[in-house]
Amino acid sequence: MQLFSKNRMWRQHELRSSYDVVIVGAGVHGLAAAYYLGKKHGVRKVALLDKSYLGAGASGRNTAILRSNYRTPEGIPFYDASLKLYEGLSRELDWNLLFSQCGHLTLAHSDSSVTGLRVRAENNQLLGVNSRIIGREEIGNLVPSLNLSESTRYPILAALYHPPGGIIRHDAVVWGLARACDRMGIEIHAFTEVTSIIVENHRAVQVITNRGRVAAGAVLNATAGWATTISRMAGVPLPIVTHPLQACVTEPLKPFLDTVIVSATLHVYLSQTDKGELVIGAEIDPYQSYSMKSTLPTLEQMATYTLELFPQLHGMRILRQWAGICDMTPDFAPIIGTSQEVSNFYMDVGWGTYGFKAAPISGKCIAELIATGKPPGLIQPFSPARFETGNLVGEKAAAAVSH
Amino acid sequence: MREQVGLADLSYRAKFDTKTAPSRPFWPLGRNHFLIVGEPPLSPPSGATDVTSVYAELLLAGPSSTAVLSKLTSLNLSDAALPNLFCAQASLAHAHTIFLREDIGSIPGFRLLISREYAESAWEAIVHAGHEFHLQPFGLGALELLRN
Amino acid sequence: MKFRFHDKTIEAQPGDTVAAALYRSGQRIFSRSFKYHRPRGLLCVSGKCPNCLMNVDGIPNVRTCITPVHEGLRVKAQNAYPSLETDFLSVTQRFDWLMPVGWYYKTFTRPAMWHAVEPAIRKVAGLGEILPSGPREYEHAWMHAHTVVIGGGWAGMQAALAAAERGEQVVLIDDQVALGGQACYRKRMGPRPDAIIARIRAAANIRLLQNSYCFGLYEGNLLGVLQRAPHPGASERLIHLRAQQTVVASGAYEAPIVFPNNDLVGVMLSTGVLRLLHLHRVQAGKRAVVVGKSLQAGEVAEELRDGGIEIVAIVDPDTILKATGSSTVNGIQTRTGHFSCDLVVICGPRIPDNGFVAQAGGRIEWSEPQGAFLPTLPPSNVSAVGDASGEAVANTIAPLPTSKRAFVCLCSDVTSADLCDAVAEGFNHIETLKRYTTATMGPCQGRMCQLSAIGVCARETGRSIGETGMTTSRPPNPGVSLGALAGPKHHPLRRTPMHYAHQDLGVVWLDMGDWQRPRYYTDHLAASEEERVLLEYRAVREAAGLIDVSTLGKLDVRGADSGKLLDKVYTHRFSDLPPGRVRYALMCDEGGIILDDGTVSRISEDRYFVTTTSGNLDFVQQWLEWQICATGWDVHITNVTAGYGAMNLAGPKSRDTLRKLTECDLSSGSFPYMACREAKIKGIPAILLRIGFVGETGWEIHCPAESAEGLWRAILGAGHEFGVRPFGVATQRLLRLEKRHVIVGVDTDALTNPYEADMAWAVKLDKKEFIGKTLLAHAAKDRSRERLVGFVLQSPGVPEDGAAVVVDGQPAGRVTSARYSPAQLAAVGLAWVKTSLAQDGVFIDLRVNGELLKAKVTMKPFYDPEGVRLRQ
Amino acid sequence: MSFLIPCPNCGNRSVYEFRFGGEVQAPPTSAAPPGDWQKHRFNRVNAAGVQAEWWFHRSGCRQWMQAVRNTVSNEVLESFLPGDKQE
Repeated sequence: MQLFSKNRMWRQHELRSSYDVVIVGAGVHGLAAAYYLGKKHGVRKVALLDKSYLGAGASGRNTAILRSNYRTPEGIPFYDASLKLYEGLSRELDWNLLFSQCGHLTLAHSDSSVTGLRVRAENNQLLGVNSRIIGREEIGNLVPSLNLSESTRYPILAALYHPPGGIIRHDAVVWGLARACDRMGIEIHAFTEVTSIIVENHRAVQVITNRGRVAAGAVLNATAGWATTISRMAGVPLPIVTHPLQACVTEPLKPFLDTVIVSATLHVYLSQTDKGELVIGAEIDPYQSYSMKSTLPTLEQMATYTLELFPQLHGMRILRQWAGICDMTPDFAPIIGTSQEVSNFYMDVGWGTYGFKAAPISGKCIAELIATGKPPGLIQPFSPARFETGNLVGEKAAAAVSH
Repeated sequence: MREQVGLADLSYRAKFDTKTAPSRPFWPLGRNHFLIVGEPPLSPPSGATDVTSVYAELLLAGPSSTAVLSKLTSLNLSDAALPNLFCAQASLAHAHTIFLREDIGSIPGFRLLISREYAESAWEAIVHAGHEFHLQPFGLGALELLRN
Repeated sequence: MKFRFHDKTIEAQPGDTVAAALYRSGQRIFSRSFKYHRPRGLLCVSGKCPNCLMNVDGIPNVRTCITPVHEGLRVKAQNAYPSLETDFLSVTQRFDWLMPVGWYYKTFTRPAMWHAVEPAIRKVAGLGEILPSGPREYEHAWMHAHTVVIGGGWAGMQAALAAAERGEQVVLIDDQVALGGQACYRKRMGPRPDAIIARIRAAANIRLLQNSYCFGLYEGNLLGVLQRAPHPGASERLIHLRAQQTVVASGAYEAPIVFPNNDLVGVMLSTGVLRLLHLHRVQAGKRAVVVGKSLQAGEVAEELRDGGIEIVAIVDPDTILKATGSSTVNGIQTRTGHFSCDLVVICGPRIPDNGFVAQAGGRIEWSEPQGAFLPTLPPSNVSAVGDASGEAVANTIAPLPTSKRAFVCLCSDVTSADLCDAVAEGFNHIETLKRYTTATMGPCQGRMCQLSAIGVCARETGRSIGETGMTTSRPPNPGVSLGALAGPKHHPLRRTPMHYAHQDLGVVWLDMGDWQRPRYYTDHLAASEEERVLLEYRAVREAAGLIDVSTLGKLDVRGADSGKLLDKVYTHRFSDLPPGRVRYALMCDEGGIILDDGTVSRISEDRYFVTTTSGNLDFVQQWLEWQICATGWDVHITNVTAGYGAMNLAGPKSRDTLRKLTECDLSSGSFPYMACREAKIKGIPAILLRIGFVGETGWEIHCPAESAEGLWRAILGAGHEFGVRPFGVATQRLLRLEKRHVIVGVDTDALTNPYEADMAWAVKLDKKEFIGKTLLAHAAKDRSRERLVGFVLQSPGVPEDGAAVVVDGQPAGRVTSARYSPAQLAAVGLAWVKTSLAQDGVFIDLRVNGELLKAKVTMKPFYDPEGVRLRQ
Repeated sequence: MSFLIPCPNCGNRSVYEFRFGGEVQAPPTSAAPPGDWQKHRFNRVNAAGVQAEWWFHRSGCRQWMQAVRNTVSNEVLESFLPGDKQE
């Protein structure tokens, strides 16, 4: 029984001279791509390169919220497919990802945000995603601890309720996928930093790392925060600006909040972990930066908005605050596909603040693209070509908070 | 006020905003941006915009005025950073404010120009922050007394 | 002084903390551990470990060992049922074999099973509970200093005095009850440095922040400081302290030693025992075993003997086998024998508290001779002194025996065996080890466990401690309350000059950002929103209505290049606008996306008056300033929004009403539609714009803010005989919708261009150059995307804003605004549809309450399509 | 209240007082084809290192300025009003 086994999750390897596929970035996206390459397409001569320890980047820094109640006809089926893959992943990996489908509530504090939520509810329902607008009474039943007073500065008017949404243990996803990849013979190389990519005749032929150079049949950029840096090595420009995103966690409390709460007006999202800690997330920092230092004003904002929703928490202490860096695209939608300039350079980047939710489906789709050369329909709207025509995806029109 | 701190509404005073340095006393707000404030009637320099109605003017004066303000703004209000007759702009209780340091004799004084629609909200915030220092509102009469 | 501990009354002495008073009253168990519910007693007595967390006055997880007692305090234990002494859940420790490290990842991998057990796990996890508590006041403050010294011990005081003597403004932060650091509770170190304390207090340029702790050193040398009880009216104050130089003098704290049963009640850190003894005059036990290396342990033993505690033995950590006892310690088993005692005093490694240096970007490296992580390359504006820098720190790292009862992390019950197992599974990097085992992630923030966890990781991986390295130091540390971070509840409110006139009339407010606007008027009568809106609607269409539009952004634009600038930023042409005329103004970005709209009036040859939407004023002003800055043009923009009260009088009787108050000729002949004039109304100087957002004859009147309320009342008075009424935003939204007037941000979004919004008339592509021209010219030809159309619903009902347009069961657009139109006697609205459907007379399906209803597309206004009324 | 930007008018102020205007880039000429404008609109260097940027001092003097900043360390090397630099 695995409970009592002490088997190694993944092994260390020497870097080989060539791989069929070299994946830059061993976070959830790179791991998922490798997993599906191996599992669905039998491509196992794959190396995952990461400049730090496993899960050091956005995969271990996000607030682990899963949902599929997006706004656009492009976004909804994509995230819905992702959520469904997540639902089966604990079993598939034989590793409990602690996915708790506790429900997801997006609160509206103004008429215009109610309208925005209604657009989402309508499109969700038409596309078969369980999500609906609920009133104050039902909100009160779901979250009795929430401040539903009408005399606050921003009273809660309604909410978008999405029962299948919830939280998952983000690190467990990384470790579970890594173990599965390792068992298929896929190599994970931590502390292996890519320093340049050699392109010849519009093909990426070699990847140079701090541990030596490797030849590659295909290269996948699956980084977050460093997508422009890696793509630039292959001569591929990107419409991305990198911003920090911060979150914090309180000391453990007995359970008082069993759903995920997002407030679009107050730019804050909260959930309580099984350990009892309250995890609070903020909007992205308002300026470009690669710094992962947390800031006091953002912490104060998170506290202010949390207390608007749960004033009784005023004495709770924040234990940790951290930042990750997010690659923001102009339309708040990812860039998935083959680069225009380099034929075997693939991208699974530009995930902004919502990449974790999409890891399994984008891994699956990008694996299919790499293995077959054909992009699955689900990712076609997210191709890099859309920035040449200006045919952007409409997710940006949804509220500013995208968790 | 002489011992603690007081707050007055002097919004009636005339204010003009101009791009060219005027010949009379002014407060410099930035490169090519100047403010004239004074007792009405005040004739506007040519090309200036009358902003009398745009800004409310509150006067916070007294030995504790810096302590009160430091609960509401991140601006450095120390004598070294903002000496008498110097000005600065910053947020005060979340509203953009022009701070004019104008001491009354030896009593520190700050004239606060706040966009009119925020003024009531800012007044309330200052009074709240001033409780600890026994802040008192005062009128023009008291100001006259103080000057003499 | 007395306070309540559950149903007991506890006597406290002056200067007592809650924990000291409880200890004196005989309480020994202070908490139950997180996972196994093992009894835990006092350990550090300095607010650093997780052992004394209780609920105090409703607030959970309070460190009772540093919480001063005040009369009437209510204290309760947490995470123990039914009591601290008997906790049913302590049986879990018998099943610890079922819960090896990471057990939850390896079990319940079937979603249905996990779903079933998760609620039970949630219930037993967690620590404190929130209980009702009285209101608390939290404050914010900002401070600036040349030099900030963190820590009021010997080194900190020296540093503060030295800086003060250099003439610098100094702030000294100390979290203890008295200055002097260790000297306050280590009597053998010598007397309290009273002379230096007196000099600190006397120095004019040293500001002392006592009972305050620094919780983070942020970028730009910003220190987050929490001051407890700053004055009687506030419980906590968060100080944003900006320093030029920061001196970290936060000393060193003691950490436990790892051996089996090292968490028993009665096993305490030596500093904890001494603090109890000297700060609170409480003997932690009668017969003590001191565990430590000879010199250090000898000193502690001497000091305890001075305090009347019998020393049974001094034991070298290398020889310890385990502590004995069931819940409370009763002895120490060593290789040489068993020593009975009721107190075990641990002389643990002293950890330099230099996380702030790391937070500031300094490098922290392991020093083998000192047995500590020390700052090596602090940034130029941060330095460490005293014990924080490693001075006088010389640790010998005790062995870390692998045992299922040797606790490394007290917060989450992680043992040394757990850590070894995790490393064997591949979690061999300190960061992954931390995440997998949760060691260092509990309420102690790693203080008690980090060094031991690193030690185990190093040994198991065959690396040195230095190679293994530390986890990242992150603020806030110590933790800080949400209340203190949020600060005083202060929401700025923007009030229009007519605010109190509305209130007098009876009003339901609408929040628009910080602004408050009348949604509709109630006349103090209870009636539904629909009824009130209809009343106001009829007044405007049949007589006249008056609405407060003071929230419109207003910019005064002057200077030689004003026309040139407006031509560049708006899609229409303004340089040729004659004085006395108004033009609609649409602003796009370089991609041709609509940013804002408003009006531009030319008041005189050299002065334009520009209005923007209420929410976009700041953005528009910044956009204009940006163009000026980039071009160097001669334009002076003044935001005069607050300077003008603005109201719109509209309706067939508006001219009759206004005529009573002004000498200005209001006839269409001399004051036509889209003209502007400066005139006096009731003696008040005003700017009048003849425009028609709601589709009737009307004037938008701007007057000095201080006169606006008077003018508002005067117009309503003059119009009384004609049936003039005030109307609110809800009515305005209906009136404009009948005219198909678009509201930027409501009917458009971040992807909308003017062609899609059916506003091609507002774009002058023949203009030489303006922002967005190239891509707008491109968009003018591209009809592949969506269009904004009007619709009339063909059956009863009103679609809600946001309802879907459906084609073949798929989402194919959305309704942006819809209302019941008295003019059409049906619901009308605006909706985004595929371009192919954007033709008069086409039928579309709308989803109304889950049902599909037919609506007819129209590209013309629903009311007065030819625009006759507003020109009358 | 995080890192500081030296405002030429107001002195050192917290970055949170400013609005970030993005990296400084030259627009295409008005005659440039739509493709160039789309690239200008979307593509960014997004430098992980030193870059020139626009900032607007929202809570202070309310003027636009440029700053040269290291986006990894957030260190601001220089800041100026564009008019001053040209002289």
